[in-house]
Amino acid sequence: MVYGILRLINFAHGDVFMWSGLIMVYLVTVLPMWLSAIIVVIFAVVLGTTIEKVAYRPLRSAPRMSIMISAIGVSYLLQNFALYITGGLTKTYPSISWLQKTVTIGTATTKMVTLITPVLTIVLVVLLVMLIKYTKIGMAMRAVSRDFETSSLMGIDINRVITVTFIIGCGLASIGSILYFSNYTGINPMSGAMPGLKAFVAAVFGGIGSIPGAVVGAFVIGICENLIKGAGWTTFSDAFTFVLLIIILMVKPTGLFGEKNLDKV
Amino acid sequence: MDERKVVLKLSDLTMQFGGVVAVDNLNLDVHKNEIVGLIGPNGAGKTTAFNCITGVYEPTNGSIEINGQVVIENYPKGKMKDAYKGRNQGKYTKALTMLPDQVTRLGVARTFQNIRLFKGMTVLENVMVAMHMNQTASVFGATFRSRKAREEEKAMREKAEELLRKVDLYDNRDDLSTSLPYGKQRHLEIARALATQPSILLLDEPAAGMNPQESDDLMRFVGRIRDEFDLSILMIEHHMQVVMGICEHIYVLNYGGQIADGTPEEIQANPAVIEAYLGGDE
Amino acid sequence: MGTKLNNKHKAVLSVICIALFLVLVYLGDIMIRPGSSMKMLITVIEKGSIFALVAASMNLLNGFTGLFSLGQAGFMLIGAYTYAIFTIPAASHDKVYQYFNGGVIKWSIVEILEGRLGIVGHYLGMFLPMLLAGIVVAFVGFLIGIPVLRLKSDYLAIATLGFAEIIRAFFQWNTLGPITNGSNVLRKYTTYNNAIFPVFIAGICIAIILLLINSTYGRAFRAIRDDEIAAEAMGVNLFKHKEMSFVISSFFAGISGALLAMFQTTISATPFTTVMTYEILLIVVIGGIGSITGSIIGAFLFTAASEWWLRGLDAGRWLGISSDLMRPGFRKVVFAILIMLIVLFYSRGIMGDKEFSWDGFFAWWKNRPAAIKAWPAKRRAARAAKKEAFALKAAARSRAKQSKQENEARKASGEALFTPLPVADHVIVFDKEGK
Amino acid sequence: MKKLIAMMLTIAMALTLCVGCGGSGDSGSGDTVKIGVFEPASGDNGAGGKQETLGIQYANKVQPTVTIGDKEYNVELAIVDNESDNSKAVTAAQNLVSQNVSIVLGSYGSGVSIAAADVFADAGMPAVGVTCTNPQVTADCEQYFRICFLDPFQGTVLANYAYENGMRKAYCLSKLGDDYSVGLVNYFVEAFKGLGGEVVEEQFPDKNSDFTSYVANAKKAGCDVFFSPVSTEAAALIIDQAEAQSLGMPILAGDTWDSNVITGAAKGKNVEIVVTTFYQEGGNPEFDEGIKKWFDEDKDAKTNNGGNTDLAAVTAMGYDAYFVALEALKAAGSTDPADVLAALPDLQVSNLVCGDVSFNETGDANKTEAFVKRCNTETGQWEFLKKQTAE
Repeated sequence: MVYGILRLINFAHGDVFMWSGLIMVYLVTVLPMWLSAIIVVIFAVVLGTTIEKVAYRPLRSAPRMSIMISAIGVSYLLQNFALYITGGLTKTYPSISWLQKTVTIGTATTKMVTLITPVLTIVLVVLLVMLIKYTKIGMAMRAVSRDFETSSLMGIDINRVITVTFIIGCGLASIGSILYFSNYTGINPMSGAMPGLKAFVAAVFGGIGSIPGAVVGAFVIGICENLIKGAGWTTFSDAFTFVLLIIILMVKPTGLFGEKNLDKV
Repeated sequence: MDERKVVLKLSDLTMQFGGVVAVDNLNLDVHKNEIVGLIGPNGAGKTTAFNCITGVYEPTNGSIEINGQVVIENYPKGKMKDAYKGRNQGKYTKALTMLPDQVTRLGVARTFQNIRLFKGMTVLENVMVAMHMNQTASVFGATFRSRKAREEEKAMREKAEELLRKVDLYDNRDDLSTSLPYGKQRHLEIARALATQPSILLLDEPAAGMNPQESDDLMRFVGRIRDEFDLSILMIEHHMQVVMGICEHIYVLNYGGQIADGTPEEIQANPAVIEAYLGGDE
Repeated sequence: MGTKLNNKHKAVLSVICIALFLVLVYLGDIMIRPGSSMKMLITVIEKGSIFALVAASMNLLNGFTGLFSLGQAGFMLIGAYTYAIFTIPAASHDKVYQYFNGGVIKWSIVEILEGRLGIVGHYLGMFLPMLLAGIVVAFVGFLIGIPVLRLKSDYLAIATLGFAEIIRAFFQWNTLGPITNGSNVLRKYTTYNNAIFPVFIAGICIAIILLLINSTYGRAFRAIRDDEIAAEAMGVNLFKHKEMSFVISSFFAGISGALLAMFQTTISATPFTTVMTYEILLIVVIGGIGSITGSIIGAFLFTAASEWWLRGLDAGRWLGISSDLMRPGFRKVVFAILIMLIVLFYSRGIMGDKEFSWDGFFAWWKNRPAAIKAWPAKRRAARAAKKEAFALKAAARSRAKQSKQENEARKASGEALFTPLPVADHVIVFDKEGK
Repeated sequence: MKKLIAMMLTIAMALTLCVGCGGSGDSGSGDTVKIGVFEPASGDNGAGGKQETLGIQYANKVQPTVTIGDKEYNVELAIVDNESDNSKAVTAAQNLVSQNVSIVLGSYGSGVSIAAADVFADAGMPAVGVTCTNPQVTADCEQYFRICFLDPFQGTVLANYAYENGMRKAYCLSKLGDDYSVGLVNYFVEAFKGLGGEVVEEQFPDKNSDFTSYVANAKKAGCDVFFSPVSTEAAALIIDQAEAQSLGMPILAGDTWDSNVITGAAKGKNVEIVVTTFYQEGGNPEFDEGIKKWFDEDKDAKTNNGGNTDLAAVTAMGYDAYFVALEALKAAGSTDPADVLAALPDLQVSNLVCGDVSFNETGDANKTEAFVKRCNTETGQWEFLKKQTAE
């Protein structure tokens, strides 16, 4: 979503994801589980919007490269600040009982969370698509993602729309972090980098600007990666994600569902 | 009819985007040293025709001949085969396409409806970029300033300065192209097109946004460069006094269709044209 | 000195400065005792010059041709490995390739040439593999360019980033161990012994890049950056020129990879991650996108700041201030904040897109005192302008609110909001006077 | 506004420049001798590096002075972060050299130590490896010594332990690009095959977080031991997946797993973890209790130790390394690096926490056995198992 509207690769997204996990670890020692979960979502939203206000808004008219650098700078800052605060040691994510119960289906044993995540993702995505399609703010978002200047001429308050986008984007990221970290319970300041990059690869793979596309892209990449690992080519599992991306970009330059925009001469 | 050689010939040129036929079966000839006008209300498909000629778009059907040789030809393929709304389906069989820079190499230069100068470069550099395709030095030669490269560079610089003198932009040759006033930027774009040593010049609304005085000067300027550079010119223009004043032959497009063509006098009297422009009296 | 120097003067002046700098570096490296803290200056100059070269090569791509590529770390990796593989002395092959019984390539170019040509052979033995490194990377760049260069800016960035990751995984692959030593460290290859070597090589390469940019091909690249469609219409073959810029940039990235290998004396594939590409990108942006001199200054500043000046922050004592806040890791936090400040307030970078020129320098020097005197006045003017803009905005907002209320009132009283346009009954065609 | 920021930046830069070169001016009364601490404080091994530095800092608190020749010296630590990255390690090492330290204690992680070996060699600066176990660190570099055992030794010890406990098929998982885990797996495989065991080898890419397929592959291959000497952040994820998919075989690992991150991750999970390491809590009660008290007092130290007072072996080794350095300074009778370098080869240091230290001709420590310990998943503490030798 953020990329569709701002045309900005938000490198800091992975780190907001990591920070929500980290805050959860600290909160859970003091508060009950469900309360800390809510606070984590609020925290991610606040962090996301402050990043947008501080790092991206002043650069709205700057060349594309410096917005990109500002995103990298924020990601650099979040990672190093986490390293400085936590001393860099891997923290174990608090176990949310009903999420981490081991459950066996046929021969494979896995955690409950691996079953819940796909279901919850699809529900959230459906909600999101409905929001985009049928609400006023959704229409405003689509307008802004199509053309920046004209939508501001049409009286849409660009800043409000972008803030809402970040609220939704970071909110979903923190929910994602709860699911992700209860499956992989080790968190350290660097654990946000790879998920962030893969999320972007999935979005590009699925087609820029199309939310269902991003979800399908993510599923495809996730499944293929584990197939590759299962087939014994483990050394290349991460590299494989990029091979997949590059092949798709060659065949269909705007991703699976992205619409082809003909630049007018 | 005109006995001079046909340098540019469009036959049944059709361009369809999805369901919309932007250019519908356009047939147009430009003879040697002729100035041809292409007029029509906004959205009539004039610039789309230009983009087909210069290879930016692939036409859906029809062919384009430059100096008697068919360079671009296409017929409805794949999904377009049954979605095609234009005429003469099946008349064309070959699928010839050309990249814009190949078309320019054939001697067809163009300007743009909204000015597309190179923002980060000076006036002189803008013109010298257009000469890049004609110089023969390799990248190593150019980098290490081989004798041939240095000579070509000097020749390019002199020719560019001479061109700038023609459009009296010589004295601000080192200013950034964006710092020029609007009219001057139009002239610079024409000078840059001339730098590719074209034989055919496509002008896309050169007099747009100009007051009558400036468009008069432009009219005379186009006439002058036609003779001096032995050009044939195809021009899209809305200023009627420029079109009527200088064009020897005029084609009128409306909603992509070709509704009339002839000398300026014929066009002014042609009822279909008047109706298209001013709306018929119910 | 306000007069305009003609070109010959300027050329002489710059040659003198560069020569002076080179001599200083050469003497500095010999004379400074290892213990003294100025030795750090030499190390920073060495590393700075290497990163200046790779930043210039990335700037050639991003800043001058508008191709947004994030593959620089992958290219440096190939360059470093190509150089190292061919210059490990035959004797120490078994020690270096310990798990792959000495590796496949047992000889080293340096030794072969040194045997025949003595000292000249030694340096030739170092130049050849470095050139080979450049050529190998240029070839890989050529191959990668074919599929990748058709993509638009963000997709190109991600595709090249992807290729860099693939290259890194490829070089760490165990089955390739006999050649690349897999995940283990490559070391013991011949390196330079004086700091002048990387500075000199980097200087020559950057000079070549500058010559290229000011040539007709450089103009074609800049045309592609400014407006692809217009460039194509002016006869510039997009794919050929993009491919050329990509290959040349990869060539110089390969050379800088070889130089980095020499600087580090040991290389493994691990540090060549996307983080390194981001750092190079930071150098380019801090220096100024589209300015080679900017990249050079950016490289030296970046290396000095992160590796030397801010070191105190980790050790608890910096500029005399010592606080327990300065635990290990604090340096990187401060560095991240510094980068953010520079990008936010100085987004055009130090040099913007202007190159260093003597006229520019003298002009800047001449009116600097005037600029300082005028500074307070300028600040007051800026503050007044801001206050006024703020007032305007507030007025606009209140007017909008007020008109909204009026509409509400009018709607409440049942009046139609929009009055329909009057329909003209007669249209006069404005004909040209005096025809 | 922009001009103001720019002005501030340039002033800050200029100030640091002069301090940068005046760095060698030392404060404090009396003569001071500086010991370089060359450790990662960020990057992948940042956590381990910080714990090692803690050991050195604690030792400095316990013994802040040393008498060299006849004069009393204050010992000052010059800490430098090599960011566990070879390209940064060179500048970090050069920075230490230019702060004219007399001896360097370094580094957690063999890659950066090897990278710095040449810088120390050029400057004739003696360096003592604390926990880097890759043989290449000291191989043909006379300036580099080491107080811990080597990978070949540790690999053989692990193979002996596995074989003696009836394990015949080992699943070895190392991290792509990490020369420590690849090296240790190589030596383990060599020794284990030598004893007649069978081996399945796999590697995972850097920053990988999903180990489900590796655990599944190990079970599918029917192995009876899961050997993965990788860094702590990967270890925590492996333990978690092992429990989720009930791995059903013991996990064996080297010294990097000996940290409170592992006990925290394994607490309350049915996983069997056995680790070889340099030191086990309880080996020297007086030291254990002293350092735990210090953790409670010093808030920063506690955060760097991961927020609790469990003791990591690397901290104990850091503590020993500091005293080895003091002994070397005493034996050399001067703070000049060259003299210290001359004194090191025939140095004998006894009554240290992790056992006596003496160096062989290549500069490695003569170590005959390693501690083997098991993670008690109920209490979440390490339990001493036995001392395993390399025969």
